[in-house]
Amino acid sequence: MSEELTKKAVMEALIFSAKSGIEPSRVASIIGIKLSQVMLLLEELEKEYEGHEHGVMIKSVNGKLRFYTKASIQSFVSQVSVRPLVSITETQMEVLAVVAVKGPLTRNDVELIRGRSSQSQLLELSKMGLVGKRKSKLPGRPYLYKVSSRFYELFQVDDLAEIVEGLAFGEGEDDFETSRDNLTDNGNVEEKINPSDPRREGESERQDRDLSEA
Amino acid sequence: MSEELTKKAVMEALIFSAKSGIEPSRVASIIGIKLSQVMLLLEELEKEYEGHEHGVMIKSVNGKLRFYTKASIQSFVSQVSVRPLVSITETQMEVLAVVAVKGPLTRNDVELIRGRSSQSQLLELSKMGLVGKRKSKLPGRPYLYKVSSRFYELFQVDDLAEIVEGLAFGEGEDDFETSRDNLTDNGNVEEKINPSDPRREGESERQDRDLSEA
Amino acid sequence: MEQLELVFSFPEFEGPLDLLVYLVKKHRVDIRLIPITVIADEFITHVKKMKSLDMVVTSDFLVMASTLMEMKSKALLPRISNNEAEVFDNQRKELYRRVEEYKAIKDLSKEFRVRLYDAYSYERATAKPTVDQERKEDLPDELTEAFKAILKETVLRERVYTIVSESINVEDRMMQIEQLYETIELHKFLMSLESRSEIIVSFLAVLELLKLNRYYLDTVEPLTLRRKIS
Repeated sequence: MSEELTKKAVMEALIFSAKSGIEPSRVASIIGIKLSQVMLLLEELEKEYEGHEHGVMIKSVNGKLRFYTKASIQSFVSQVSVRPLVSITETQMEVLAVVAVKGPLTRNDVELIRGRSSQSQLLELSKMGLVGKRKSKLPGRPYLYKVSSRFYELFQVDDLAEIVEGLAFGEGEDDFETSRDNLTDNGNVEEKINPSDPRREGESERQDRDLSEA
Repeated sequence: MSEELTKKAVMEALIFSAKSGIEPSRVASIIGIKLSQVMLLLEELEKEYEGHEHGVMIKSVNGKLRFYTKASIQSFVSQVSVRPLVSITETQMEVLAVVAVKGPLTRNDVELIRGRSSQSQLLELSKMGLVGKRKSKLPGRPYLYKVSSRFYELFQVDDLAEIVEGLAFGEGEDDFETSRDNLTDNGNVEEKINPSDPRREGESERQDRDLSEA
Repeated sequence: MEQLELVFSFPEFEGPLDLLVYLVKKHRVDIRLIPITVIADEFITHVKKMKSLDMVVTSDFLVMASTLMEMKSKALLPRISNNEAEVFDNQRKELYRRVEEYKAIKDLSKEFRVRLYDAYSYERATAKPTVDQERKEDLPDELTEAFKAILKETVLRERVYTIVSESINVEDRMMQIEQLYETIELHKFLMSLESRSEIIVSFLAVLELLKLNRYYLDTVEPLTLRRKIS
């Protein structure tokens, strides 16, 4: 059966399906041809995909061949592959705001401020990489939450503390006073939350947005 | 910039890079063209990749377009990409079939159809991520079970209706000839299921086997 | 000898329906053509054989056996009323329907098995998105400045723990914006909103729209978002 497909076709399939790319030498050994022949076929394949009728192209990174989408259409591609934020709900936002302004603080603190459970929101925000946590030294060693560097990057509000500080935020509201100091401290929280890229998950979960032609 | 690439090229890139595939309607909304135009382009693209000079092809799974390597070169591809076999026993498969065609339904419904207890199978199928459940509004709030998107993915099913079509559900059709052999073939497949099958997450699926020849 | 033969040709049955499907199949005709008395007899004979072979006969089998016996006796009754006849007929039809349905399920599970193995012939083929480092999540300065200023103003007006009952997410807001505005004067727009979280959601929506190239930012004061004409 496989005789029907050309060697170039097999090479194409190998490059497309190898998760972390594949070396030309390995292509050669799998197909059972010489490396020099692989390089020739590769050149052909590369040329083909360079054409404007293809949206992907071959790149060699660290000696491994992989297909990449072309940079010029990144704005389209990023819509299916990079989507961490669109799914933020308003309650998650609210929790994020609390953590941004008052963190580091425990889940319990968040819930006291909001007057309701915030567990799922904190979890989701962690997954999105917007909130980080670390173990505290408080009794029971609860986690302390604060916004991550990704949050700062995204909002470009590394001087959030400064913003809030100047505000008549907590007239007579003690707990707000105390929180001011917290904000300046954004050093030592480990932002490590998400073992796998949060985008990955977000992507598969996304439903169709229907923004077609309004 | 992106004007240089054709719409078909963008579509190609979208299908290749969307982690869990992409619906034609979403392609339409991202590129900003009509669905009918997407379908035309898709047909072209499919035809192109069908040719023997290509090792990959487009398939639709659960309504989402994806590229797959062609079956005829599996022996090559399997050397760079290994998927652990998912083992499903005969009775589990039977319960899965019930849930697929009759779901969402309660455990009790499943048991009525099968004429026997199905609890452990439902539990196992849930663990494998092939069946999902949610609370119903029925008295006693029993769970309702239905097949998950992972089911579609694993079985590479686009539309269940296609599979079910030939089978007699309800109406008395004489399809007896075809099924004569059913019972004799009892090749019980007892492969073990890896509870923490990484593929559950979707794309992170298969690890590359490291066969790199030294 | 007969015993031995039996063991070999005797499949194990998952349940009574499984056995019924098997029995019907042996007749090679539509189940509706087989009299209930025949089915009942065969079923009971088989259950007896199962017992004699020390096979596990669960209560499901016994329940089905007694149902069939009851149906058989009804079928043999010389005279029954119209009403009874109808009830019996329905009962019979229901049994046949169940057997057929179960058979279809079994066929489907075979089909699933084939599909599952078939699926292993195809491997996902993917391409990695090229990430343009430059504009990953860079926002125009003007935009963030505007956002910060507005955030500041609302913080003044509002407590952080204000609980907002309405719930809108970024996606919905994007859609609203696209439907409602050709151009948006950013400051005015954001200031018209009630709560801080609504402002943040709206701001994120604006960001997304910019990233998706649906709008572009006109940085001549006042900061304005304009729809892209494609």
